[in-house]
Amino acid sequence: MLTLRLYMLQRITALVMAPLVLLHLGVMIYAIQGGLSAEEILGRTQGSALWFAIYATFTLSIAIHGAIGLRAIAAEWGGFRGYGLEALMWVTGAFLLGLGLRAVWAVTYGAAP
Amino acid sequence: MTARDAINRAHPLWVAFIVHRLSGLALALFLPLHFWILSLAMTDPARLDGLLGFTERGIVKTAEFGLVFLLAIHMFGGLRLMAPEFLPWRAPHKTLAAAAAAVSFLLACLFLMRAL
Amino acid sequence: MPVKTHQVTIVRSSDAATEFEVPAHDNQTVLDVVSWIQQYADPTLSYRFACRVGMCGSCAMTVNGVPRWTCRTHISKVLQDGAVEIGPLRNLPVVKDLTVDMDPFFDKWIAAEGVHHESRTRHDDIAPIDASDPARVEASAGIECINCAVCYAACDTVTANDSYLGPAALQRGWTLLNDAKDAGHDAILEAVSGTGGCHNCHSMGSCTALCPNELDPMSAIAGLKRETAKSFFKRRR
Amino acid sequence: MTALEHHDTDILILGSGGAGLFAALHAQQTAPEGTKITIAVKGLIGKSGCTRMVQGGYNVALGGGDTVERHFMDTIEGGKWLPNQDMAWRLCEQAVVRIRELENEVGCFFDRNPDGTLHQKAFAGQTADRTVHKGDLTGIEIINRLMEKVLASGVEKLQEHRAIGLIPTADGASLAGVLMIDMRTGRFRFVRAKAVLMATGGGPTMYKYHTPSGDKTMDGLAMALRAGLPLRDMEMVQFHPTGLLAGSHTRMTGTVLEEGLRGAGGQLLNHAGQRFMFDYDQKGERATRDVVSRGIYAEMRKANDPEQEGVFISMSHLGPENVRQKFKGMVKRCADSGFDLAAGQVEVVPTAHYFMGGVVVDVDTRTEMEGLYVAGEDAGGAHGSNRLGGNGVANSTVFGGIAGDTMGRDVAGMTLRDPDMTILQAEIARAVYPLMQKPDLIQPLRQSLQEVMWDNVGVMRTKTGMEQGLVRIQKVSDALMKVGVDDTNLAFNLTWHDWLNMASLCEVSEVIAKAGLARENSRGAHYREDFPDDGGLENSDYTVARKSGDDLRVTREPVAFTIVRPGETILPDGEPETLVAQP
Ligand SMILES: Cc1cc2nc3c(=O)[nH]c(=O)nc-3n(C[C@H](O)[C@H](O)[C@H](O)COP(=O)(O)OP(=O)(O)OC[C@H]3O[C@@H](n4cnc5c(N)ncnc54)[C@H](O)[C@@H]3O)c2cc1C
Ligand code: HEM
Ligand code: SF4
Ligand code: F3S
Ligand code: FES
Repeated sequence: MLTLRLYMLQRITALVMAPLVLLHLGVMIYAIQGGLSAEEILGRTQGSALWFAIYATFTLSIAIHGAIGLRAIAAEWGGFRGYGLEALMWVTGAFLLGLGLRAVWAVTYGAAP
Repeated sequence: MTARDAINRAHPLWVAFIVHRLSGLALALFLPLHFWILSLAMTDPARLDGLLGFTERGIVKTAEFGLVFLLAIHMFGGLRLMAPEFLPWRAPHKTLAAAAAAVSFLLACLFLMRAL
Repeated sequence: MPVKTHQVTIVRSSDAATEFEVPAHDNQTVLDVVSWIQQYADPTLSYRFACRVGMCGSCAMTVNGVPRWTCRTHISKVLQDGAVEIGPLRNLPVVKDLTVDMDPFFDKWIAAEGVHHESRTRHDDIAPIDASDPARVEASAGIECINCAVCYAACDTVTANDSYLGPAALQRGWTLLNDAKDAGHDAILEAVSGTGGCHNCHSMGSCTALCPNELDPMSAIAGLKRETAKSFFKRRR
Repeated sequence: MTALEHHDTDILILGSGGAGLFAALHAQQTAPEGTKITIAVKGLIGKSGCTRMVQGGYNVALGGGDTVERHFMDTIEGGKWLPNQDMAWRLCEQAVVRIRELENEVGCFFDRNPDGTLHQKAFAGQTADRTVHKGDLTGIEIINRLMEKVLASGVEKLQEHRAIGLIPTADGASLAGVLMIDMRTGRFRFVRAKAVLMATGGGPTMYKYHTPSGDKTMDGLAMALRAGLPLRDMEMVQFHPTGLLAGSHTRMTGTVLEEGLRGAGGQLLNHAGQRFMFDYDQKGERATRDVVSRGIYAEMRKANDPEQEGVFISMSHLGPENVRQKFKGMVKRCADSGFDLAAGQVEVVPTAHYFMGGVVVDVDTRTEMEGLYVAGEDAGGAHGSNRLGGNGVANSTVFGGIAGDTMGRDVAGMTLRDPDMTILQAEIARAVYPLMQKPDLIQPLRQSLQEVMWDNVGVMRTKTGMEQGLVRIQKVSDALMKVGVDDTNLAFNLTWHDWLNMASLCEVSEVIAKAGLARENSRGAHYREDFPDDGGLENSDYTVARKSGDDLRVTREPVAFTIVRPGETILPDGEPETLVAQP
């Protein structure tokens, strides 16, 4: 049930995410050596406007991309149509965005010291 | 559609589609969890540490290997999908699909090796 | 009397017999097997064919789960342990037994603007066209489609999404979009960008893998996605 | 079971081949606003019939030295001076418009020369490179594009509706409507219309080997015969020399191996593995269809080998790779059926291909019955005794368009008429007759009829043979009347339709044999071993068959040389005999 607009949004967000995923994976592969710790993660991200910007963009993209993706699956495999389908997309989008931004905030500015 | 019908009809690109869809679905389901864990940094740093400590354990490592693999395969799968959509040539789809799978697998292995 | 037989299961819409033993022959297509059953074993069996040589596209059925032209499929190609199961084409309403109503398929063909948009009349000369021009090559790639709906039956997106126009109709749109004589550029892009449009295609590739004519609707659809994407930015300036 | 549904329309078109679809488009262009147009067809719109199966192409004189006059002369000479010259002229002249219409308005794309102009080639029997084509799948391109136009135009569709009877008005002067069976439900439907085009496409499928599509069984001509209309040239059945021979149990048998194979140098080999065509004609395998068909038939008769009936076509000396490349579609088709055309040999046999005979019409497709128009392969006259390759689809599209125009104009002054109820009831009774008999197999009867026609009224004919044929046809008809069809479920009941097909084929077979007996000379497709001469071109006459009650009568009418007389030409002085480069 994709129209041109949703399709474009999904592709654009995918393209935005591609380098971010690589970055993210790179950091993970680098960081994972010797195990992960909260301290280590936070040490990298805390208070960094750059990390905030990167991860906020990432999160926004995920929310849009994921919601549109789930919409397609819900329509094709779940038989959703009409308002139910629209509602589902918006709710999942909002949920992903909310949870995601909260996490980004947590590791940048919001962490408990 | 019976399982036999699906098997008779299956072919590499169709499998690539299923893998892409399932990996996307799995990512969408996993991410909220991932986000929640990271938010613990704000609310309960000790628990975050505890959970991250799990990475030392086999299952968690395998699970993470799986997730990286999912992300990688979904991304390369997605890129290989978009290539013929945005580039003006008749793409060697099967080769692209195979390459995407291979690169993802490599990446995930790298991740695993580093994690060990 | 030939001694060898095939075990044939027919997926019926009526509650008539479904299992048949059909005498085997050297030169025998799936259509011949179906015809034999109707002519000699069960006179009520319904199926459709016309040309018998892969030109009309009216004999497609599901053979062991796979959509195929039955008139051009040698029975030996589909037998599994001497048995075969034949049913109606997927994704279209069954009329009776092995015949389906192809109207939805053609309605979508027209809905995709799969019809020539005139730019000249019978009083004009025929346009000189360079057959090796890249756009013409692209148009010619899908032109031999016989609208058999095999690709339509193969596509799981069609199964899952009743408004999806499907590979054959979209391929026709792409062909026309590349046809220098066709004046329907905008109408086609509009038609393939709606709810059932090309953006629903997940590049599963079953259409291309199973098209008996070796056409490539998947790439045609990718072409439509590309052109609509371009128009998306243009329209937004 | 015999419930009858009624339906009204203004213009009713039977058949969706080149003739039917073009008629639908043209009728829309000429008919007054609001005219209701309906297409009824035995199969699916655009997917049934033979126009779709056209391989070689479409004859049209488009300059480069070629002229309408030259096309006309080839058509007359090819038809051995039997064509209705006004129709043949119309055909050649209008083909020029029709091809532009096909390209410019309908959206067909035909193969091009490197300079972008239409590519044209020459079929055997033509004196110019004239045949426009789309690879060797010309019919698919023409019908697909026409079908799209018609589907998009919003005409009313009655698909899988089989016409079974032309029902006149009580005074018998005009046509009231057409009785049909809605095949999907098995119900009868009577459709009244002001104007009806019959374009059901003939189709000589009463022969053991035949090329036309499975839905064509001469229904139109059988209906016309029962309606008392005159049919001309009914003895003229064209055989294509190379039909695939693969056994009686497969529908592939009889399907065409394309003409181009012989043109490219394909060799025909007899049972002894020897080439034989040069024994019959100096052009060898490249001779015209009728000559090659007779050559093959003669060889088959000589060998009289039940194990190996046909002869072989062999291409491998041209290099299998080369053949595979040049005849990709044909090689693949053979391979799908288990034959290796490129490297091996494929058994072939002459196969009934086209029916030159048909309803007598005027140049505007009108018949002697008001309200009934006939075009395409159902109409007689344009080809005489032989149809040139490429003139078939030109004929159906040209006259289909003319029929549409004519009906569109005529319909303004016409009203709906009421049927003769006794005839309507009689036609229904005819169709339900088998449902009251004890069910039995029909296919063996079809095979008997096909044997009879092949043996006695086929490629080469004699008086005794055809008389024997008539007796045998009668036997099959009688047997058919004793075979019933199970009536428990009439929805999409193919076996019932097989019976009705047989009824049409038997009726028309008798006419073919009688017309064949009436022509005591040999012209084009009609070859009498007992009268091998052409009987003098100046004295050309054509046969007209007509039925009244059970009485079938064949008369002979002189051909009117309205444009050119035998021995003359309308080409300017000094024109070369042929413009085709000789190999
Ligand atoms: C294999 C093959 C190759 C050919 N190649 C060439 C070629 O290269 N060049 C050329 O010029 N010609 C060729 N011909 C001949 C050409 O196809 C025909 O002359 C021409 O297409 C006939 O057109 P039509 O419209 O009269 O009939 P068709 O196209 O045959 O259409 C007849 C229509 O009538 C319908 N019909 C039949 N009975 C009934 C009924 N009872 N009620 C309702 N509808 C009915 C059928 O379903 C069909 O839709 C070829 C023919 C064949 C078989
Ligand atoms: C760089 C990263 C990514 C790329 C390049 C990418 C690309 C794509 C593309 C092209 C599609 C469309 C597939 C189709 O139409 O069939 C898609 C679908 C989808 N994506 Fe992503 N994606 C990425 C990351 C993600 C992430 C992080 C998620 C998690 C939320 C996600 C979830 C989904 C889902 C659920 C679908 C729908 C699957 C379907 O319709 O079959 N993707 N992705
Ligand atoms: S694209 Fe191929 S499979 Fe699909 S309708 Fe056309 S010929 Fe049939
Ligand atoms: S199978 Fe269906 S999903 Fe697209 S590539 Fe073909 S149309
Ligand atoms: S019968 Fe025409 S494609 Fe098979």
